[in-house]
Parts: sequence; C-alpha cells; structure tokens
Amino acid sequence: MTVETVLLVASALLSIGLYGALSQQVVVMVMMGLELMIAGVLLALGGLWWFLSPDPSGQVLLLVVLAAMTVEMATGFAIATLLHRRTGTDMTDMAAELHE
Amino acid sequence: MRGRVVTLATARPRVYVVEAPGGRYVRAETHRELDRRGWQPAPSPASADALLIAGTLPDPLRAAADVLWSQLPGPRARAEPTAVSSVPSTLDGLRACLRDRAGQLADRRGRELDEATRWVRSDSARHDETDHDDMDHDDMEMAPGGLVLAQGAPDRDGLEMDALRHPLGPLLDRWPGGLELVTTLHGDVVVEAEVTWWEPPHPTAPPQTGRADDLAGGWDAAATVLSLLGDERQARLARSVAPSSPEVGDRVLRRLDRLTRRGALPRTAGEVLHTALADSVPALISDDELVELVSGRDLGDVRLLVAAHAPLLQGVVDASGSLDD
Amino acid sequence: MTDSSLVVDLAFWGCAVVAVVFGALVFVVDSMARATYALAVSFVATGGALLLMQQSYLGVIVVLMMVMEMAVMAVYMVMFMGMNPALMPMSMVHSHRTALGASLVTFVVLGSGAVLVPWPERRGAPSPDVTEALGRAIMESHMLVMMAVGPVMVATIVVGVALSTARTRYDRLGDDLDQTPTDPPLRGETQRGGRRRDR
Amino acid sequence: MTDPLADQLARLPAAALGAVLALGLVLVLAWTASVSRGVAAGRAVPASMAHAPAEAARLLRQGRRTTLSADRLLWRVGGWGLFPVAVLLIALVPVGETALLPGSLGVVWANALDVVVWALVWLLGWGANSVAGLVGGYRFLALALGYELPLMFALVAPAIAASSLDLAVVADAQSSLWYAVWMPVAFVAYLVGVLGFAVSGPLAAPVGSEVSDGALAELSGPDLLVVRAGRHALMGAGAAIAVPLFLGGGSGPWLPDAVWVVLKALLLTGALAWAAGRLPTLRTHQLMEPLWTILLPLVVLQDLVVAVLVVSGS
Repeated sequence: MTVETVLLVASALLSIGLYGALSQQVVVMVMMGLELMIAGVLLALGGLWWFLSPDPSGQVLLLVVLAAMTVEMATGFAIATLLHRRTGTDMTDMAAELHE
Repeated sequence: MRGRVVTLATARPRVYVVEAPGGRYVRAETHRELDRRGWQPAPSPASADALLIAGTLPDPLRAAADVLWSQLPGPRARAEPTAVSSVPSTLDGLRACLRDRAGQLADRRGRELDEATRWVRSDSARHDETDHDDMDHDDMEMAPGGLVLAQGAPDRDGLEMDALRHPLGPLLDRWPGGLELVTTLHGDVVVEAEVTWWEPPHPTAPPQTGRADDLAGGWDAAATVLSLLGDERQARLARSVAPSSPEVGDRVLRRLDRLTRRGALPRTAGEVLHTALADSVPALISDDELVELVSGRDLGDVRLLVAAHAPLLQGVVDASGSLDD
Repeated sequence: MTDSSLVVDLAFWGCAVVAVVFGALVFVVDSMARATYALAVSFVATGGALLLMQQSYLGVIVVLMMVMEMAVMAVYMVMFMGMNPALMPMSMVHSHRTALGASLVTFVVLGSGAVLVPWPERRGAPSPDVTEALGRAIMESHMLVMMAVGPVMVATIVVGVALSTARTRYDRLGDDLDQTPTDPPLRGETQRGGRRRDR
Repeated sequence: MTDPLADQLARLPAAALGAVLALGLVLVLAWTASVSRGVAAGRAVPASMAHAPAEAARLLRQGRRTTLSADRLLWRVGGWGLFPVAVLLIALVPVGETALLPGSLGVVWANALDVVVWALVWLLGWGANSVAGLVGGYRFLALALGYELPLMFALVAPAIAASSLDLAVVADAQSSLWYAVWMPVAFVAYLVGVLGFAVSGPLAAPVGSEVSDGALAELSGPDLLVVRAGRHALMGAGAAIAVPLFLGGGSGPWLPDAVWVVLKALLLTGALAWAAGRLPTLRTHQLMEPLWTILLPLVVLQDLVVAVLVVSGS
C-alpha cells in the first residue's frame, strides 16, 4: 500500500463511476455512477491525507465530502420522485425532452 | 440415533390447515385438536410438514390443491378429513406418514419440482391476450420465468406504482373456505377486489345448531384474528372457550378490546368481534360490502378484516349454516 | 511506507479488488437489486481501505451510511424501474462508446498521474488517536465547517420532503389538526381536506 | 517483514479461541431468547427448553422450497447473514479484560452492524420473489427508518457521558451509577431499536403472521432455521451490547467481571424476549407517528440533558 497504489485504485473507481454516470439512462443508475465517483474521491483524499500530511484538517475535508454525498443523494431522490410523479418517467433522456 | 432424531423432528409437526368450502367445523376441530397436542399450525406451505384440507374440495379446486401440495418442501404428508370425528386419527396418520422413511424417499424421488412453474406458464398464456401494449419496453413484458409483469397505475398518493393482481384464497390458511378474493395491489394496498365463492360439492350440515354454536362461530373468528396477530397464546384461549367458561371469555374479550384500542387491530374488525361476542349477532355481510370493507386497506389488514367477519360472510353461511340458525 | 506490513498490503489489495470489481458489476448485472447491493459492497470495501489508512471513524461511517443508503436506494430502484426479482436482461444505456472512451481516458490520465507524479514525503505524523483529533478539529479550529454542514443538512431534508411529496398535513386531517388521524391514512385518490373515515 | 506476520500468526490461536467462545455465547443467548419466547407464549419451561432443539431437528430434516424466478443469491445472503452479524456484535462486547474485537469506536461499529440488518432483511423479503416476502421487506425498511434514528441518538448519550466511543471505556465510566438509571429514555429507545433489528415484539410486522410471516414466508428447512436463530441471536447480541452501554459492564459484587457481563446479558435477553412475546405486533403505519414524533424528539432531548450535565459537571 503506497500513495501510488491507493490513487490508482481511486482513479479506477472514479472512471467506472464516470462511465456509469455518462452512459446510464435511468436517473437512479446515474446517481449510482456519481456515488462511485465520490467513493473514488474519498479514497484518493484519504490516501493523500495519510501518506502526505496526516493532520486533522484533511479529515474534516473528507467529512465534508461525505456530507456532500448525502445531500446529493437526498436531493437526487427527491427530484427523481418529482419527475416520476409529474411525468411518469425515470429516464434522463425523457427528462431532457421536457424543456423542448 | 437416526431414529431418535426423526422422532424428535416429527414430535410436533407443523400442519398447514386449509378450510375447504363448507369445512368450517372440521377446520375448527382441527385447530382445537392441534392445541390439545401442542402442535403449531404452519404459517405458510413453505415451512409446513403436512397439508390438511378440512372438508371436501369441489373438483375445480383439485388442481389448485395439487399446486399447494407441491409447495411443501418435504418430508410431507397430506390429508383431507371430512368429518369432525375423524380429525384425531387424521393427525396421527399425518405423523406416521412423516415418520415413514421409505414412503418419504419414494415421494421425493417421484416429485416433479416445477409444478408451480408449469402452472404459471399455462396461466400466463391465458393472460397474454389481455396484456395491453406498453410504450417503451415491449421486450420486458415477460420475465424469463414466464411471469407477467405488473402494469403501472397511480396509487393513493398520486405516485405511479405497479398494480399487481394478487389472489387471496380459495386455498389459504386461516381464511374462510371457498372464498376467492382477487385483489389488485398498489404496493401492499388493495385498490380493487373481486369476490368469487366456490360451492361445496355437497351441502354439509353443521354438527350442532342453536345459540351455543352462534357464539362458537364468534370465538372461532376471534381465535383466527388472534392467531393472525401472532398471539397464539390468546388464540388457544379463544378456541378453548365454551359458553360455559365466561372468565376465559372475558379475558380474551378484554385482550381484543385492548388490541383494538392500541391500533394493533383495525377498528372495524375489533368492533365486529366485540359485537359478536358481547352483545348480539351482527348483520350478515354481502359480497359488495366485503369489497367495500377491504379496499384501501393493506394486505395485512385485509386478512384481519376477513377473519373477523368470517362467520358473517354470505358464502360461508350458505355453505355451512349460520349464526342465525 | 512506515506501516506497510505484508498483512496490511494483502488486506488493502483485497479491499481494492473488491471495490473495483463490485463497482464495475453495478453496471453489468441484470437486476436492480443486485446492482444496488454491488455498489454497497464496493463502498464497504472502500471503507475497509480507509480503515487500513487509520481513518477508523471515516471508514466505519462510510460503511454505516452506505449500507443504509443502498437499502433505501433499492426501494427507489424497484419503484422507478418496476422490476420483479427475476434476473431480467436489461440494457438501459445511451452513448455507450463515448462513455466508455471518456472513462478510459480519465483512468489513463489519472492513473498515470498517480504513478508518475513524484509524491513528496510525508509531512508531520498522525496524532495517536485520529478520531479524537478529528473531533477536536471540527469542534475547535474547523468549527465553522460543521456549523455550515448542519443547516445544509436540515435544508436538504426540507427540500427533499417538499419536492417529493404531493400531500401536505392539510390533506391528511383537513384544517382541523386536532382530529385523530384516519385509519387507513387516506383512501382512494389524494384528496384535499382529507375526508374522515370512521373505521 | 516477517516479524509482523509472525506476530499475527502467533495471535491466531487466541483469536480462534475467542471466536469459538463468542459463537458459543451467541448460541446460548439465542437459546435463552427462544426459551423466554416460549414461556411468554404460554408453554411450560421444559417444553420451551426443548422447543429449539426439536425445531432445529425438524428444519434440518426439511427440504428446500423453490420459488419461481427467485433471486437465490441475494435471498441466501439475506438469510445466512443475520447470524454472523450477531456474532460480530457480540465480539465487540468487552468481556473481562478485553473484547474479541476491541477498538476505540465500538459504539459506532455496533451501529454500523445493526444497519447491515436493514440490507439483510430486505434482501430476505426480496429474494424469494413472492408477495408476502416483498410486503415484509418493505415493511421492515419503513420501520427501520423509524427505529434507527432514535437508536442512533440513544447510542450517543452514553458516549457523551463517558466522552468515549470505546465500549470498554463507556462500561468503566459507570462505576457509580448505571447509565440505564440516569438516561432511561435513551435506554428505552435502545431497547426499541433492539426489538426492531431482531424483528420481534411490537416491531415484528415485517414477519407478521397476518401476511404469512412476511419476509420468512417462502423459507424452509435450514434456511428458515438460520433466520430464526439469527433473529434470536440478534436480540441476544443487542442485549449484550446494552450491558457495557447502559448496565455498567462487568461491575458487580463477588463474581468476576466476565461472569457479570454474561449474566446481565442473559437476564436482559430473557426479559426482552419475554416482553417481545407478550406485546402485540403493531401495524406499520400505526408505529410511524410514535417513533418519529414522540420517541425521536425525546431521545434528542435526553442527549441534550446528558450533554448539559456532563459539561456542567466537568
């Protein structure tokens, strides 16, 4: 376990998440892609913190990332429910058509 | 050693008790006999050792009984007592069958494991014509298992939910014999229901009539409700109540009232039981009233409501005599 | 580095492989439930990797939060996708190639960065109790951050409920909030001024 | 390089012994819960004691029920996961000198483990592909949201009072007065949470009889056995965690610490299981309001009171 390997794993997670976020049609699946990306960010920050400068402020940043993740999920679910209620759709493509 | 384990394992078999049309008295006696022996009824066919159908099934339900029978994992035993007096010997027979190693082995070898699958396949073939087109995912109409997928419909909260057709009965434990209630579910809430009654092959006469029996019907319903609430202790008390033991009756009644007050029991169910046990015989319930009663309720409430009203249902009364006799 | 024993290395690679493989499975498996729980496993492994880097509190919080969140996520999945538990072949992707290309490029760029950048040596040493240090940080020097996170969370709850629900409390009880609630809560369609049903 | 590894290997026998002891303790606690449940259901004591072995024999002999298009992998994960979660919870409890899994974050780990039950029970209901199972799984998630927040805030109270998240430290901090005595609301909320993740008592709606045992409806044979044992074990494990959190850990006269921990856990398990057997199962929608609007605010208030007392005391 070195800083290089941790970052390598983190970038793998981030890339898989990016693929999901770009390619999936269903809102919830897009959110899962985003979650995976955030997992990569968490791991990268954790690794950088531990291997480069393990003082407490770095951990606070991680905590903020975690909080941001919950906010993203909660709002995402709420918007997905709203969309579903309004239009019966769960697809990003159809949501895009709404403003046309 | 093996023999001792088998004896231990079959000391108190779990019996899945189903009431056939008109089989009310045999079923009630079966439950009382189970209590006497300290056996517990099985809550579902999956965990049951034995299937007991109380009363005589009409021919069209025979195939459904076979599907139910195929759901018992085995070792398994099956019986259909038709008279109150034959219940104890039937239960002895079930246990003997479970202990018969050679017989159980033969049963396991001869089993067709996919009876339920075949049944669903033929059933979904019938449903195919009624399937209407769905816009976007035509290819997803059918799951690989051959199941029909649910269609969406707005639920009571205005959110689109899957609407699922889910039949309750006619072969279900703690359920009035012969009643088939086909519900349409949103999640677990019943939005629509259709009632069908299956007639007994020949009318069965109640073993006794008169006021004593009226009360027995009420106590039987109370016992079923308590059992559905998971309170087997009080259910046993309710089943043991004869009109001659008012103290026990009072205890059960107080318990029921408390459950109603605490909201463990739907108020309607609690009230009708209270009326039947404490005051007078409540009015009979027509099929339309039954549908009205269950719609908007969740699946659990539906079971409790039907159980509480069982002695008052028109079809039950027609098949096996009533509280009004 | 200092604590790179063989055991820690093995555990880290175990966690890493699980995290990446299950992360990929999210977009491969055929059922929503499996996809959701694959993501949960991936997160648990990420939490495990954080634990190995002595960030016990964050690691366990990641495990706790993500299992909870995925349990709820599964409900949304099923609700919006309308799927039964059958393993159903599904492919709901658009611009598959672009996405694949973009993610591959990202991986190559980030990965080579991770390997090629000459990372500096560690400055400072971790405090003996990392969790306590974190607690002191958010309650002393970085208190402002936590004070900001709190209201944001509350706002999220309010926004989430407001966006997703169609009812208000007036739907349930009408104008008179002292009434006992109906049982069942509401019958039939959503109705304004909630009709009371005495059952 | 070899030294740490050899170190780890040298610790293996002790760890294995500890694991066996934890497993044994979980089994005893689960059996206690089962006996107490039987007594509450009106069975005689000897019959209640024989109930678990007889049911085990019956279910081990029983075959497996198959359902159409079941997601067998997830279904089995859900069922067979419950018991290991209980074992891990027990491993966190400091018995005597140390816990099997000691650490400065025992309280948070206990919380994380009980959240795993969310996933397992839902998977159990989902995997079978049956209406009763799904109803049970969804009921559980609704209830879980209701009981989990009070449970989390209940766990916070002892941690504040002892200024530590380490279960051993929390236990030691109660030498003068048990936390159960001066933070009763948190204790009650915690016990409600235990009933919740053991899916029993008033919170047993997910396996309610009125929906054919809900999440358990399609289980048979050994699969059913491990789930039933798992539920009893979770109740025992929840009670065991309450010992260092609220009941003073190993403190007590005459007997060694370890004995007191086990004794308290057994007594609490028995009491909890008896209460669970006697209290009626409440319907899910009836529980939502009391859990969210009464219990949760009360527990938060309890935390506030504890925090104020701790700050003013120090």
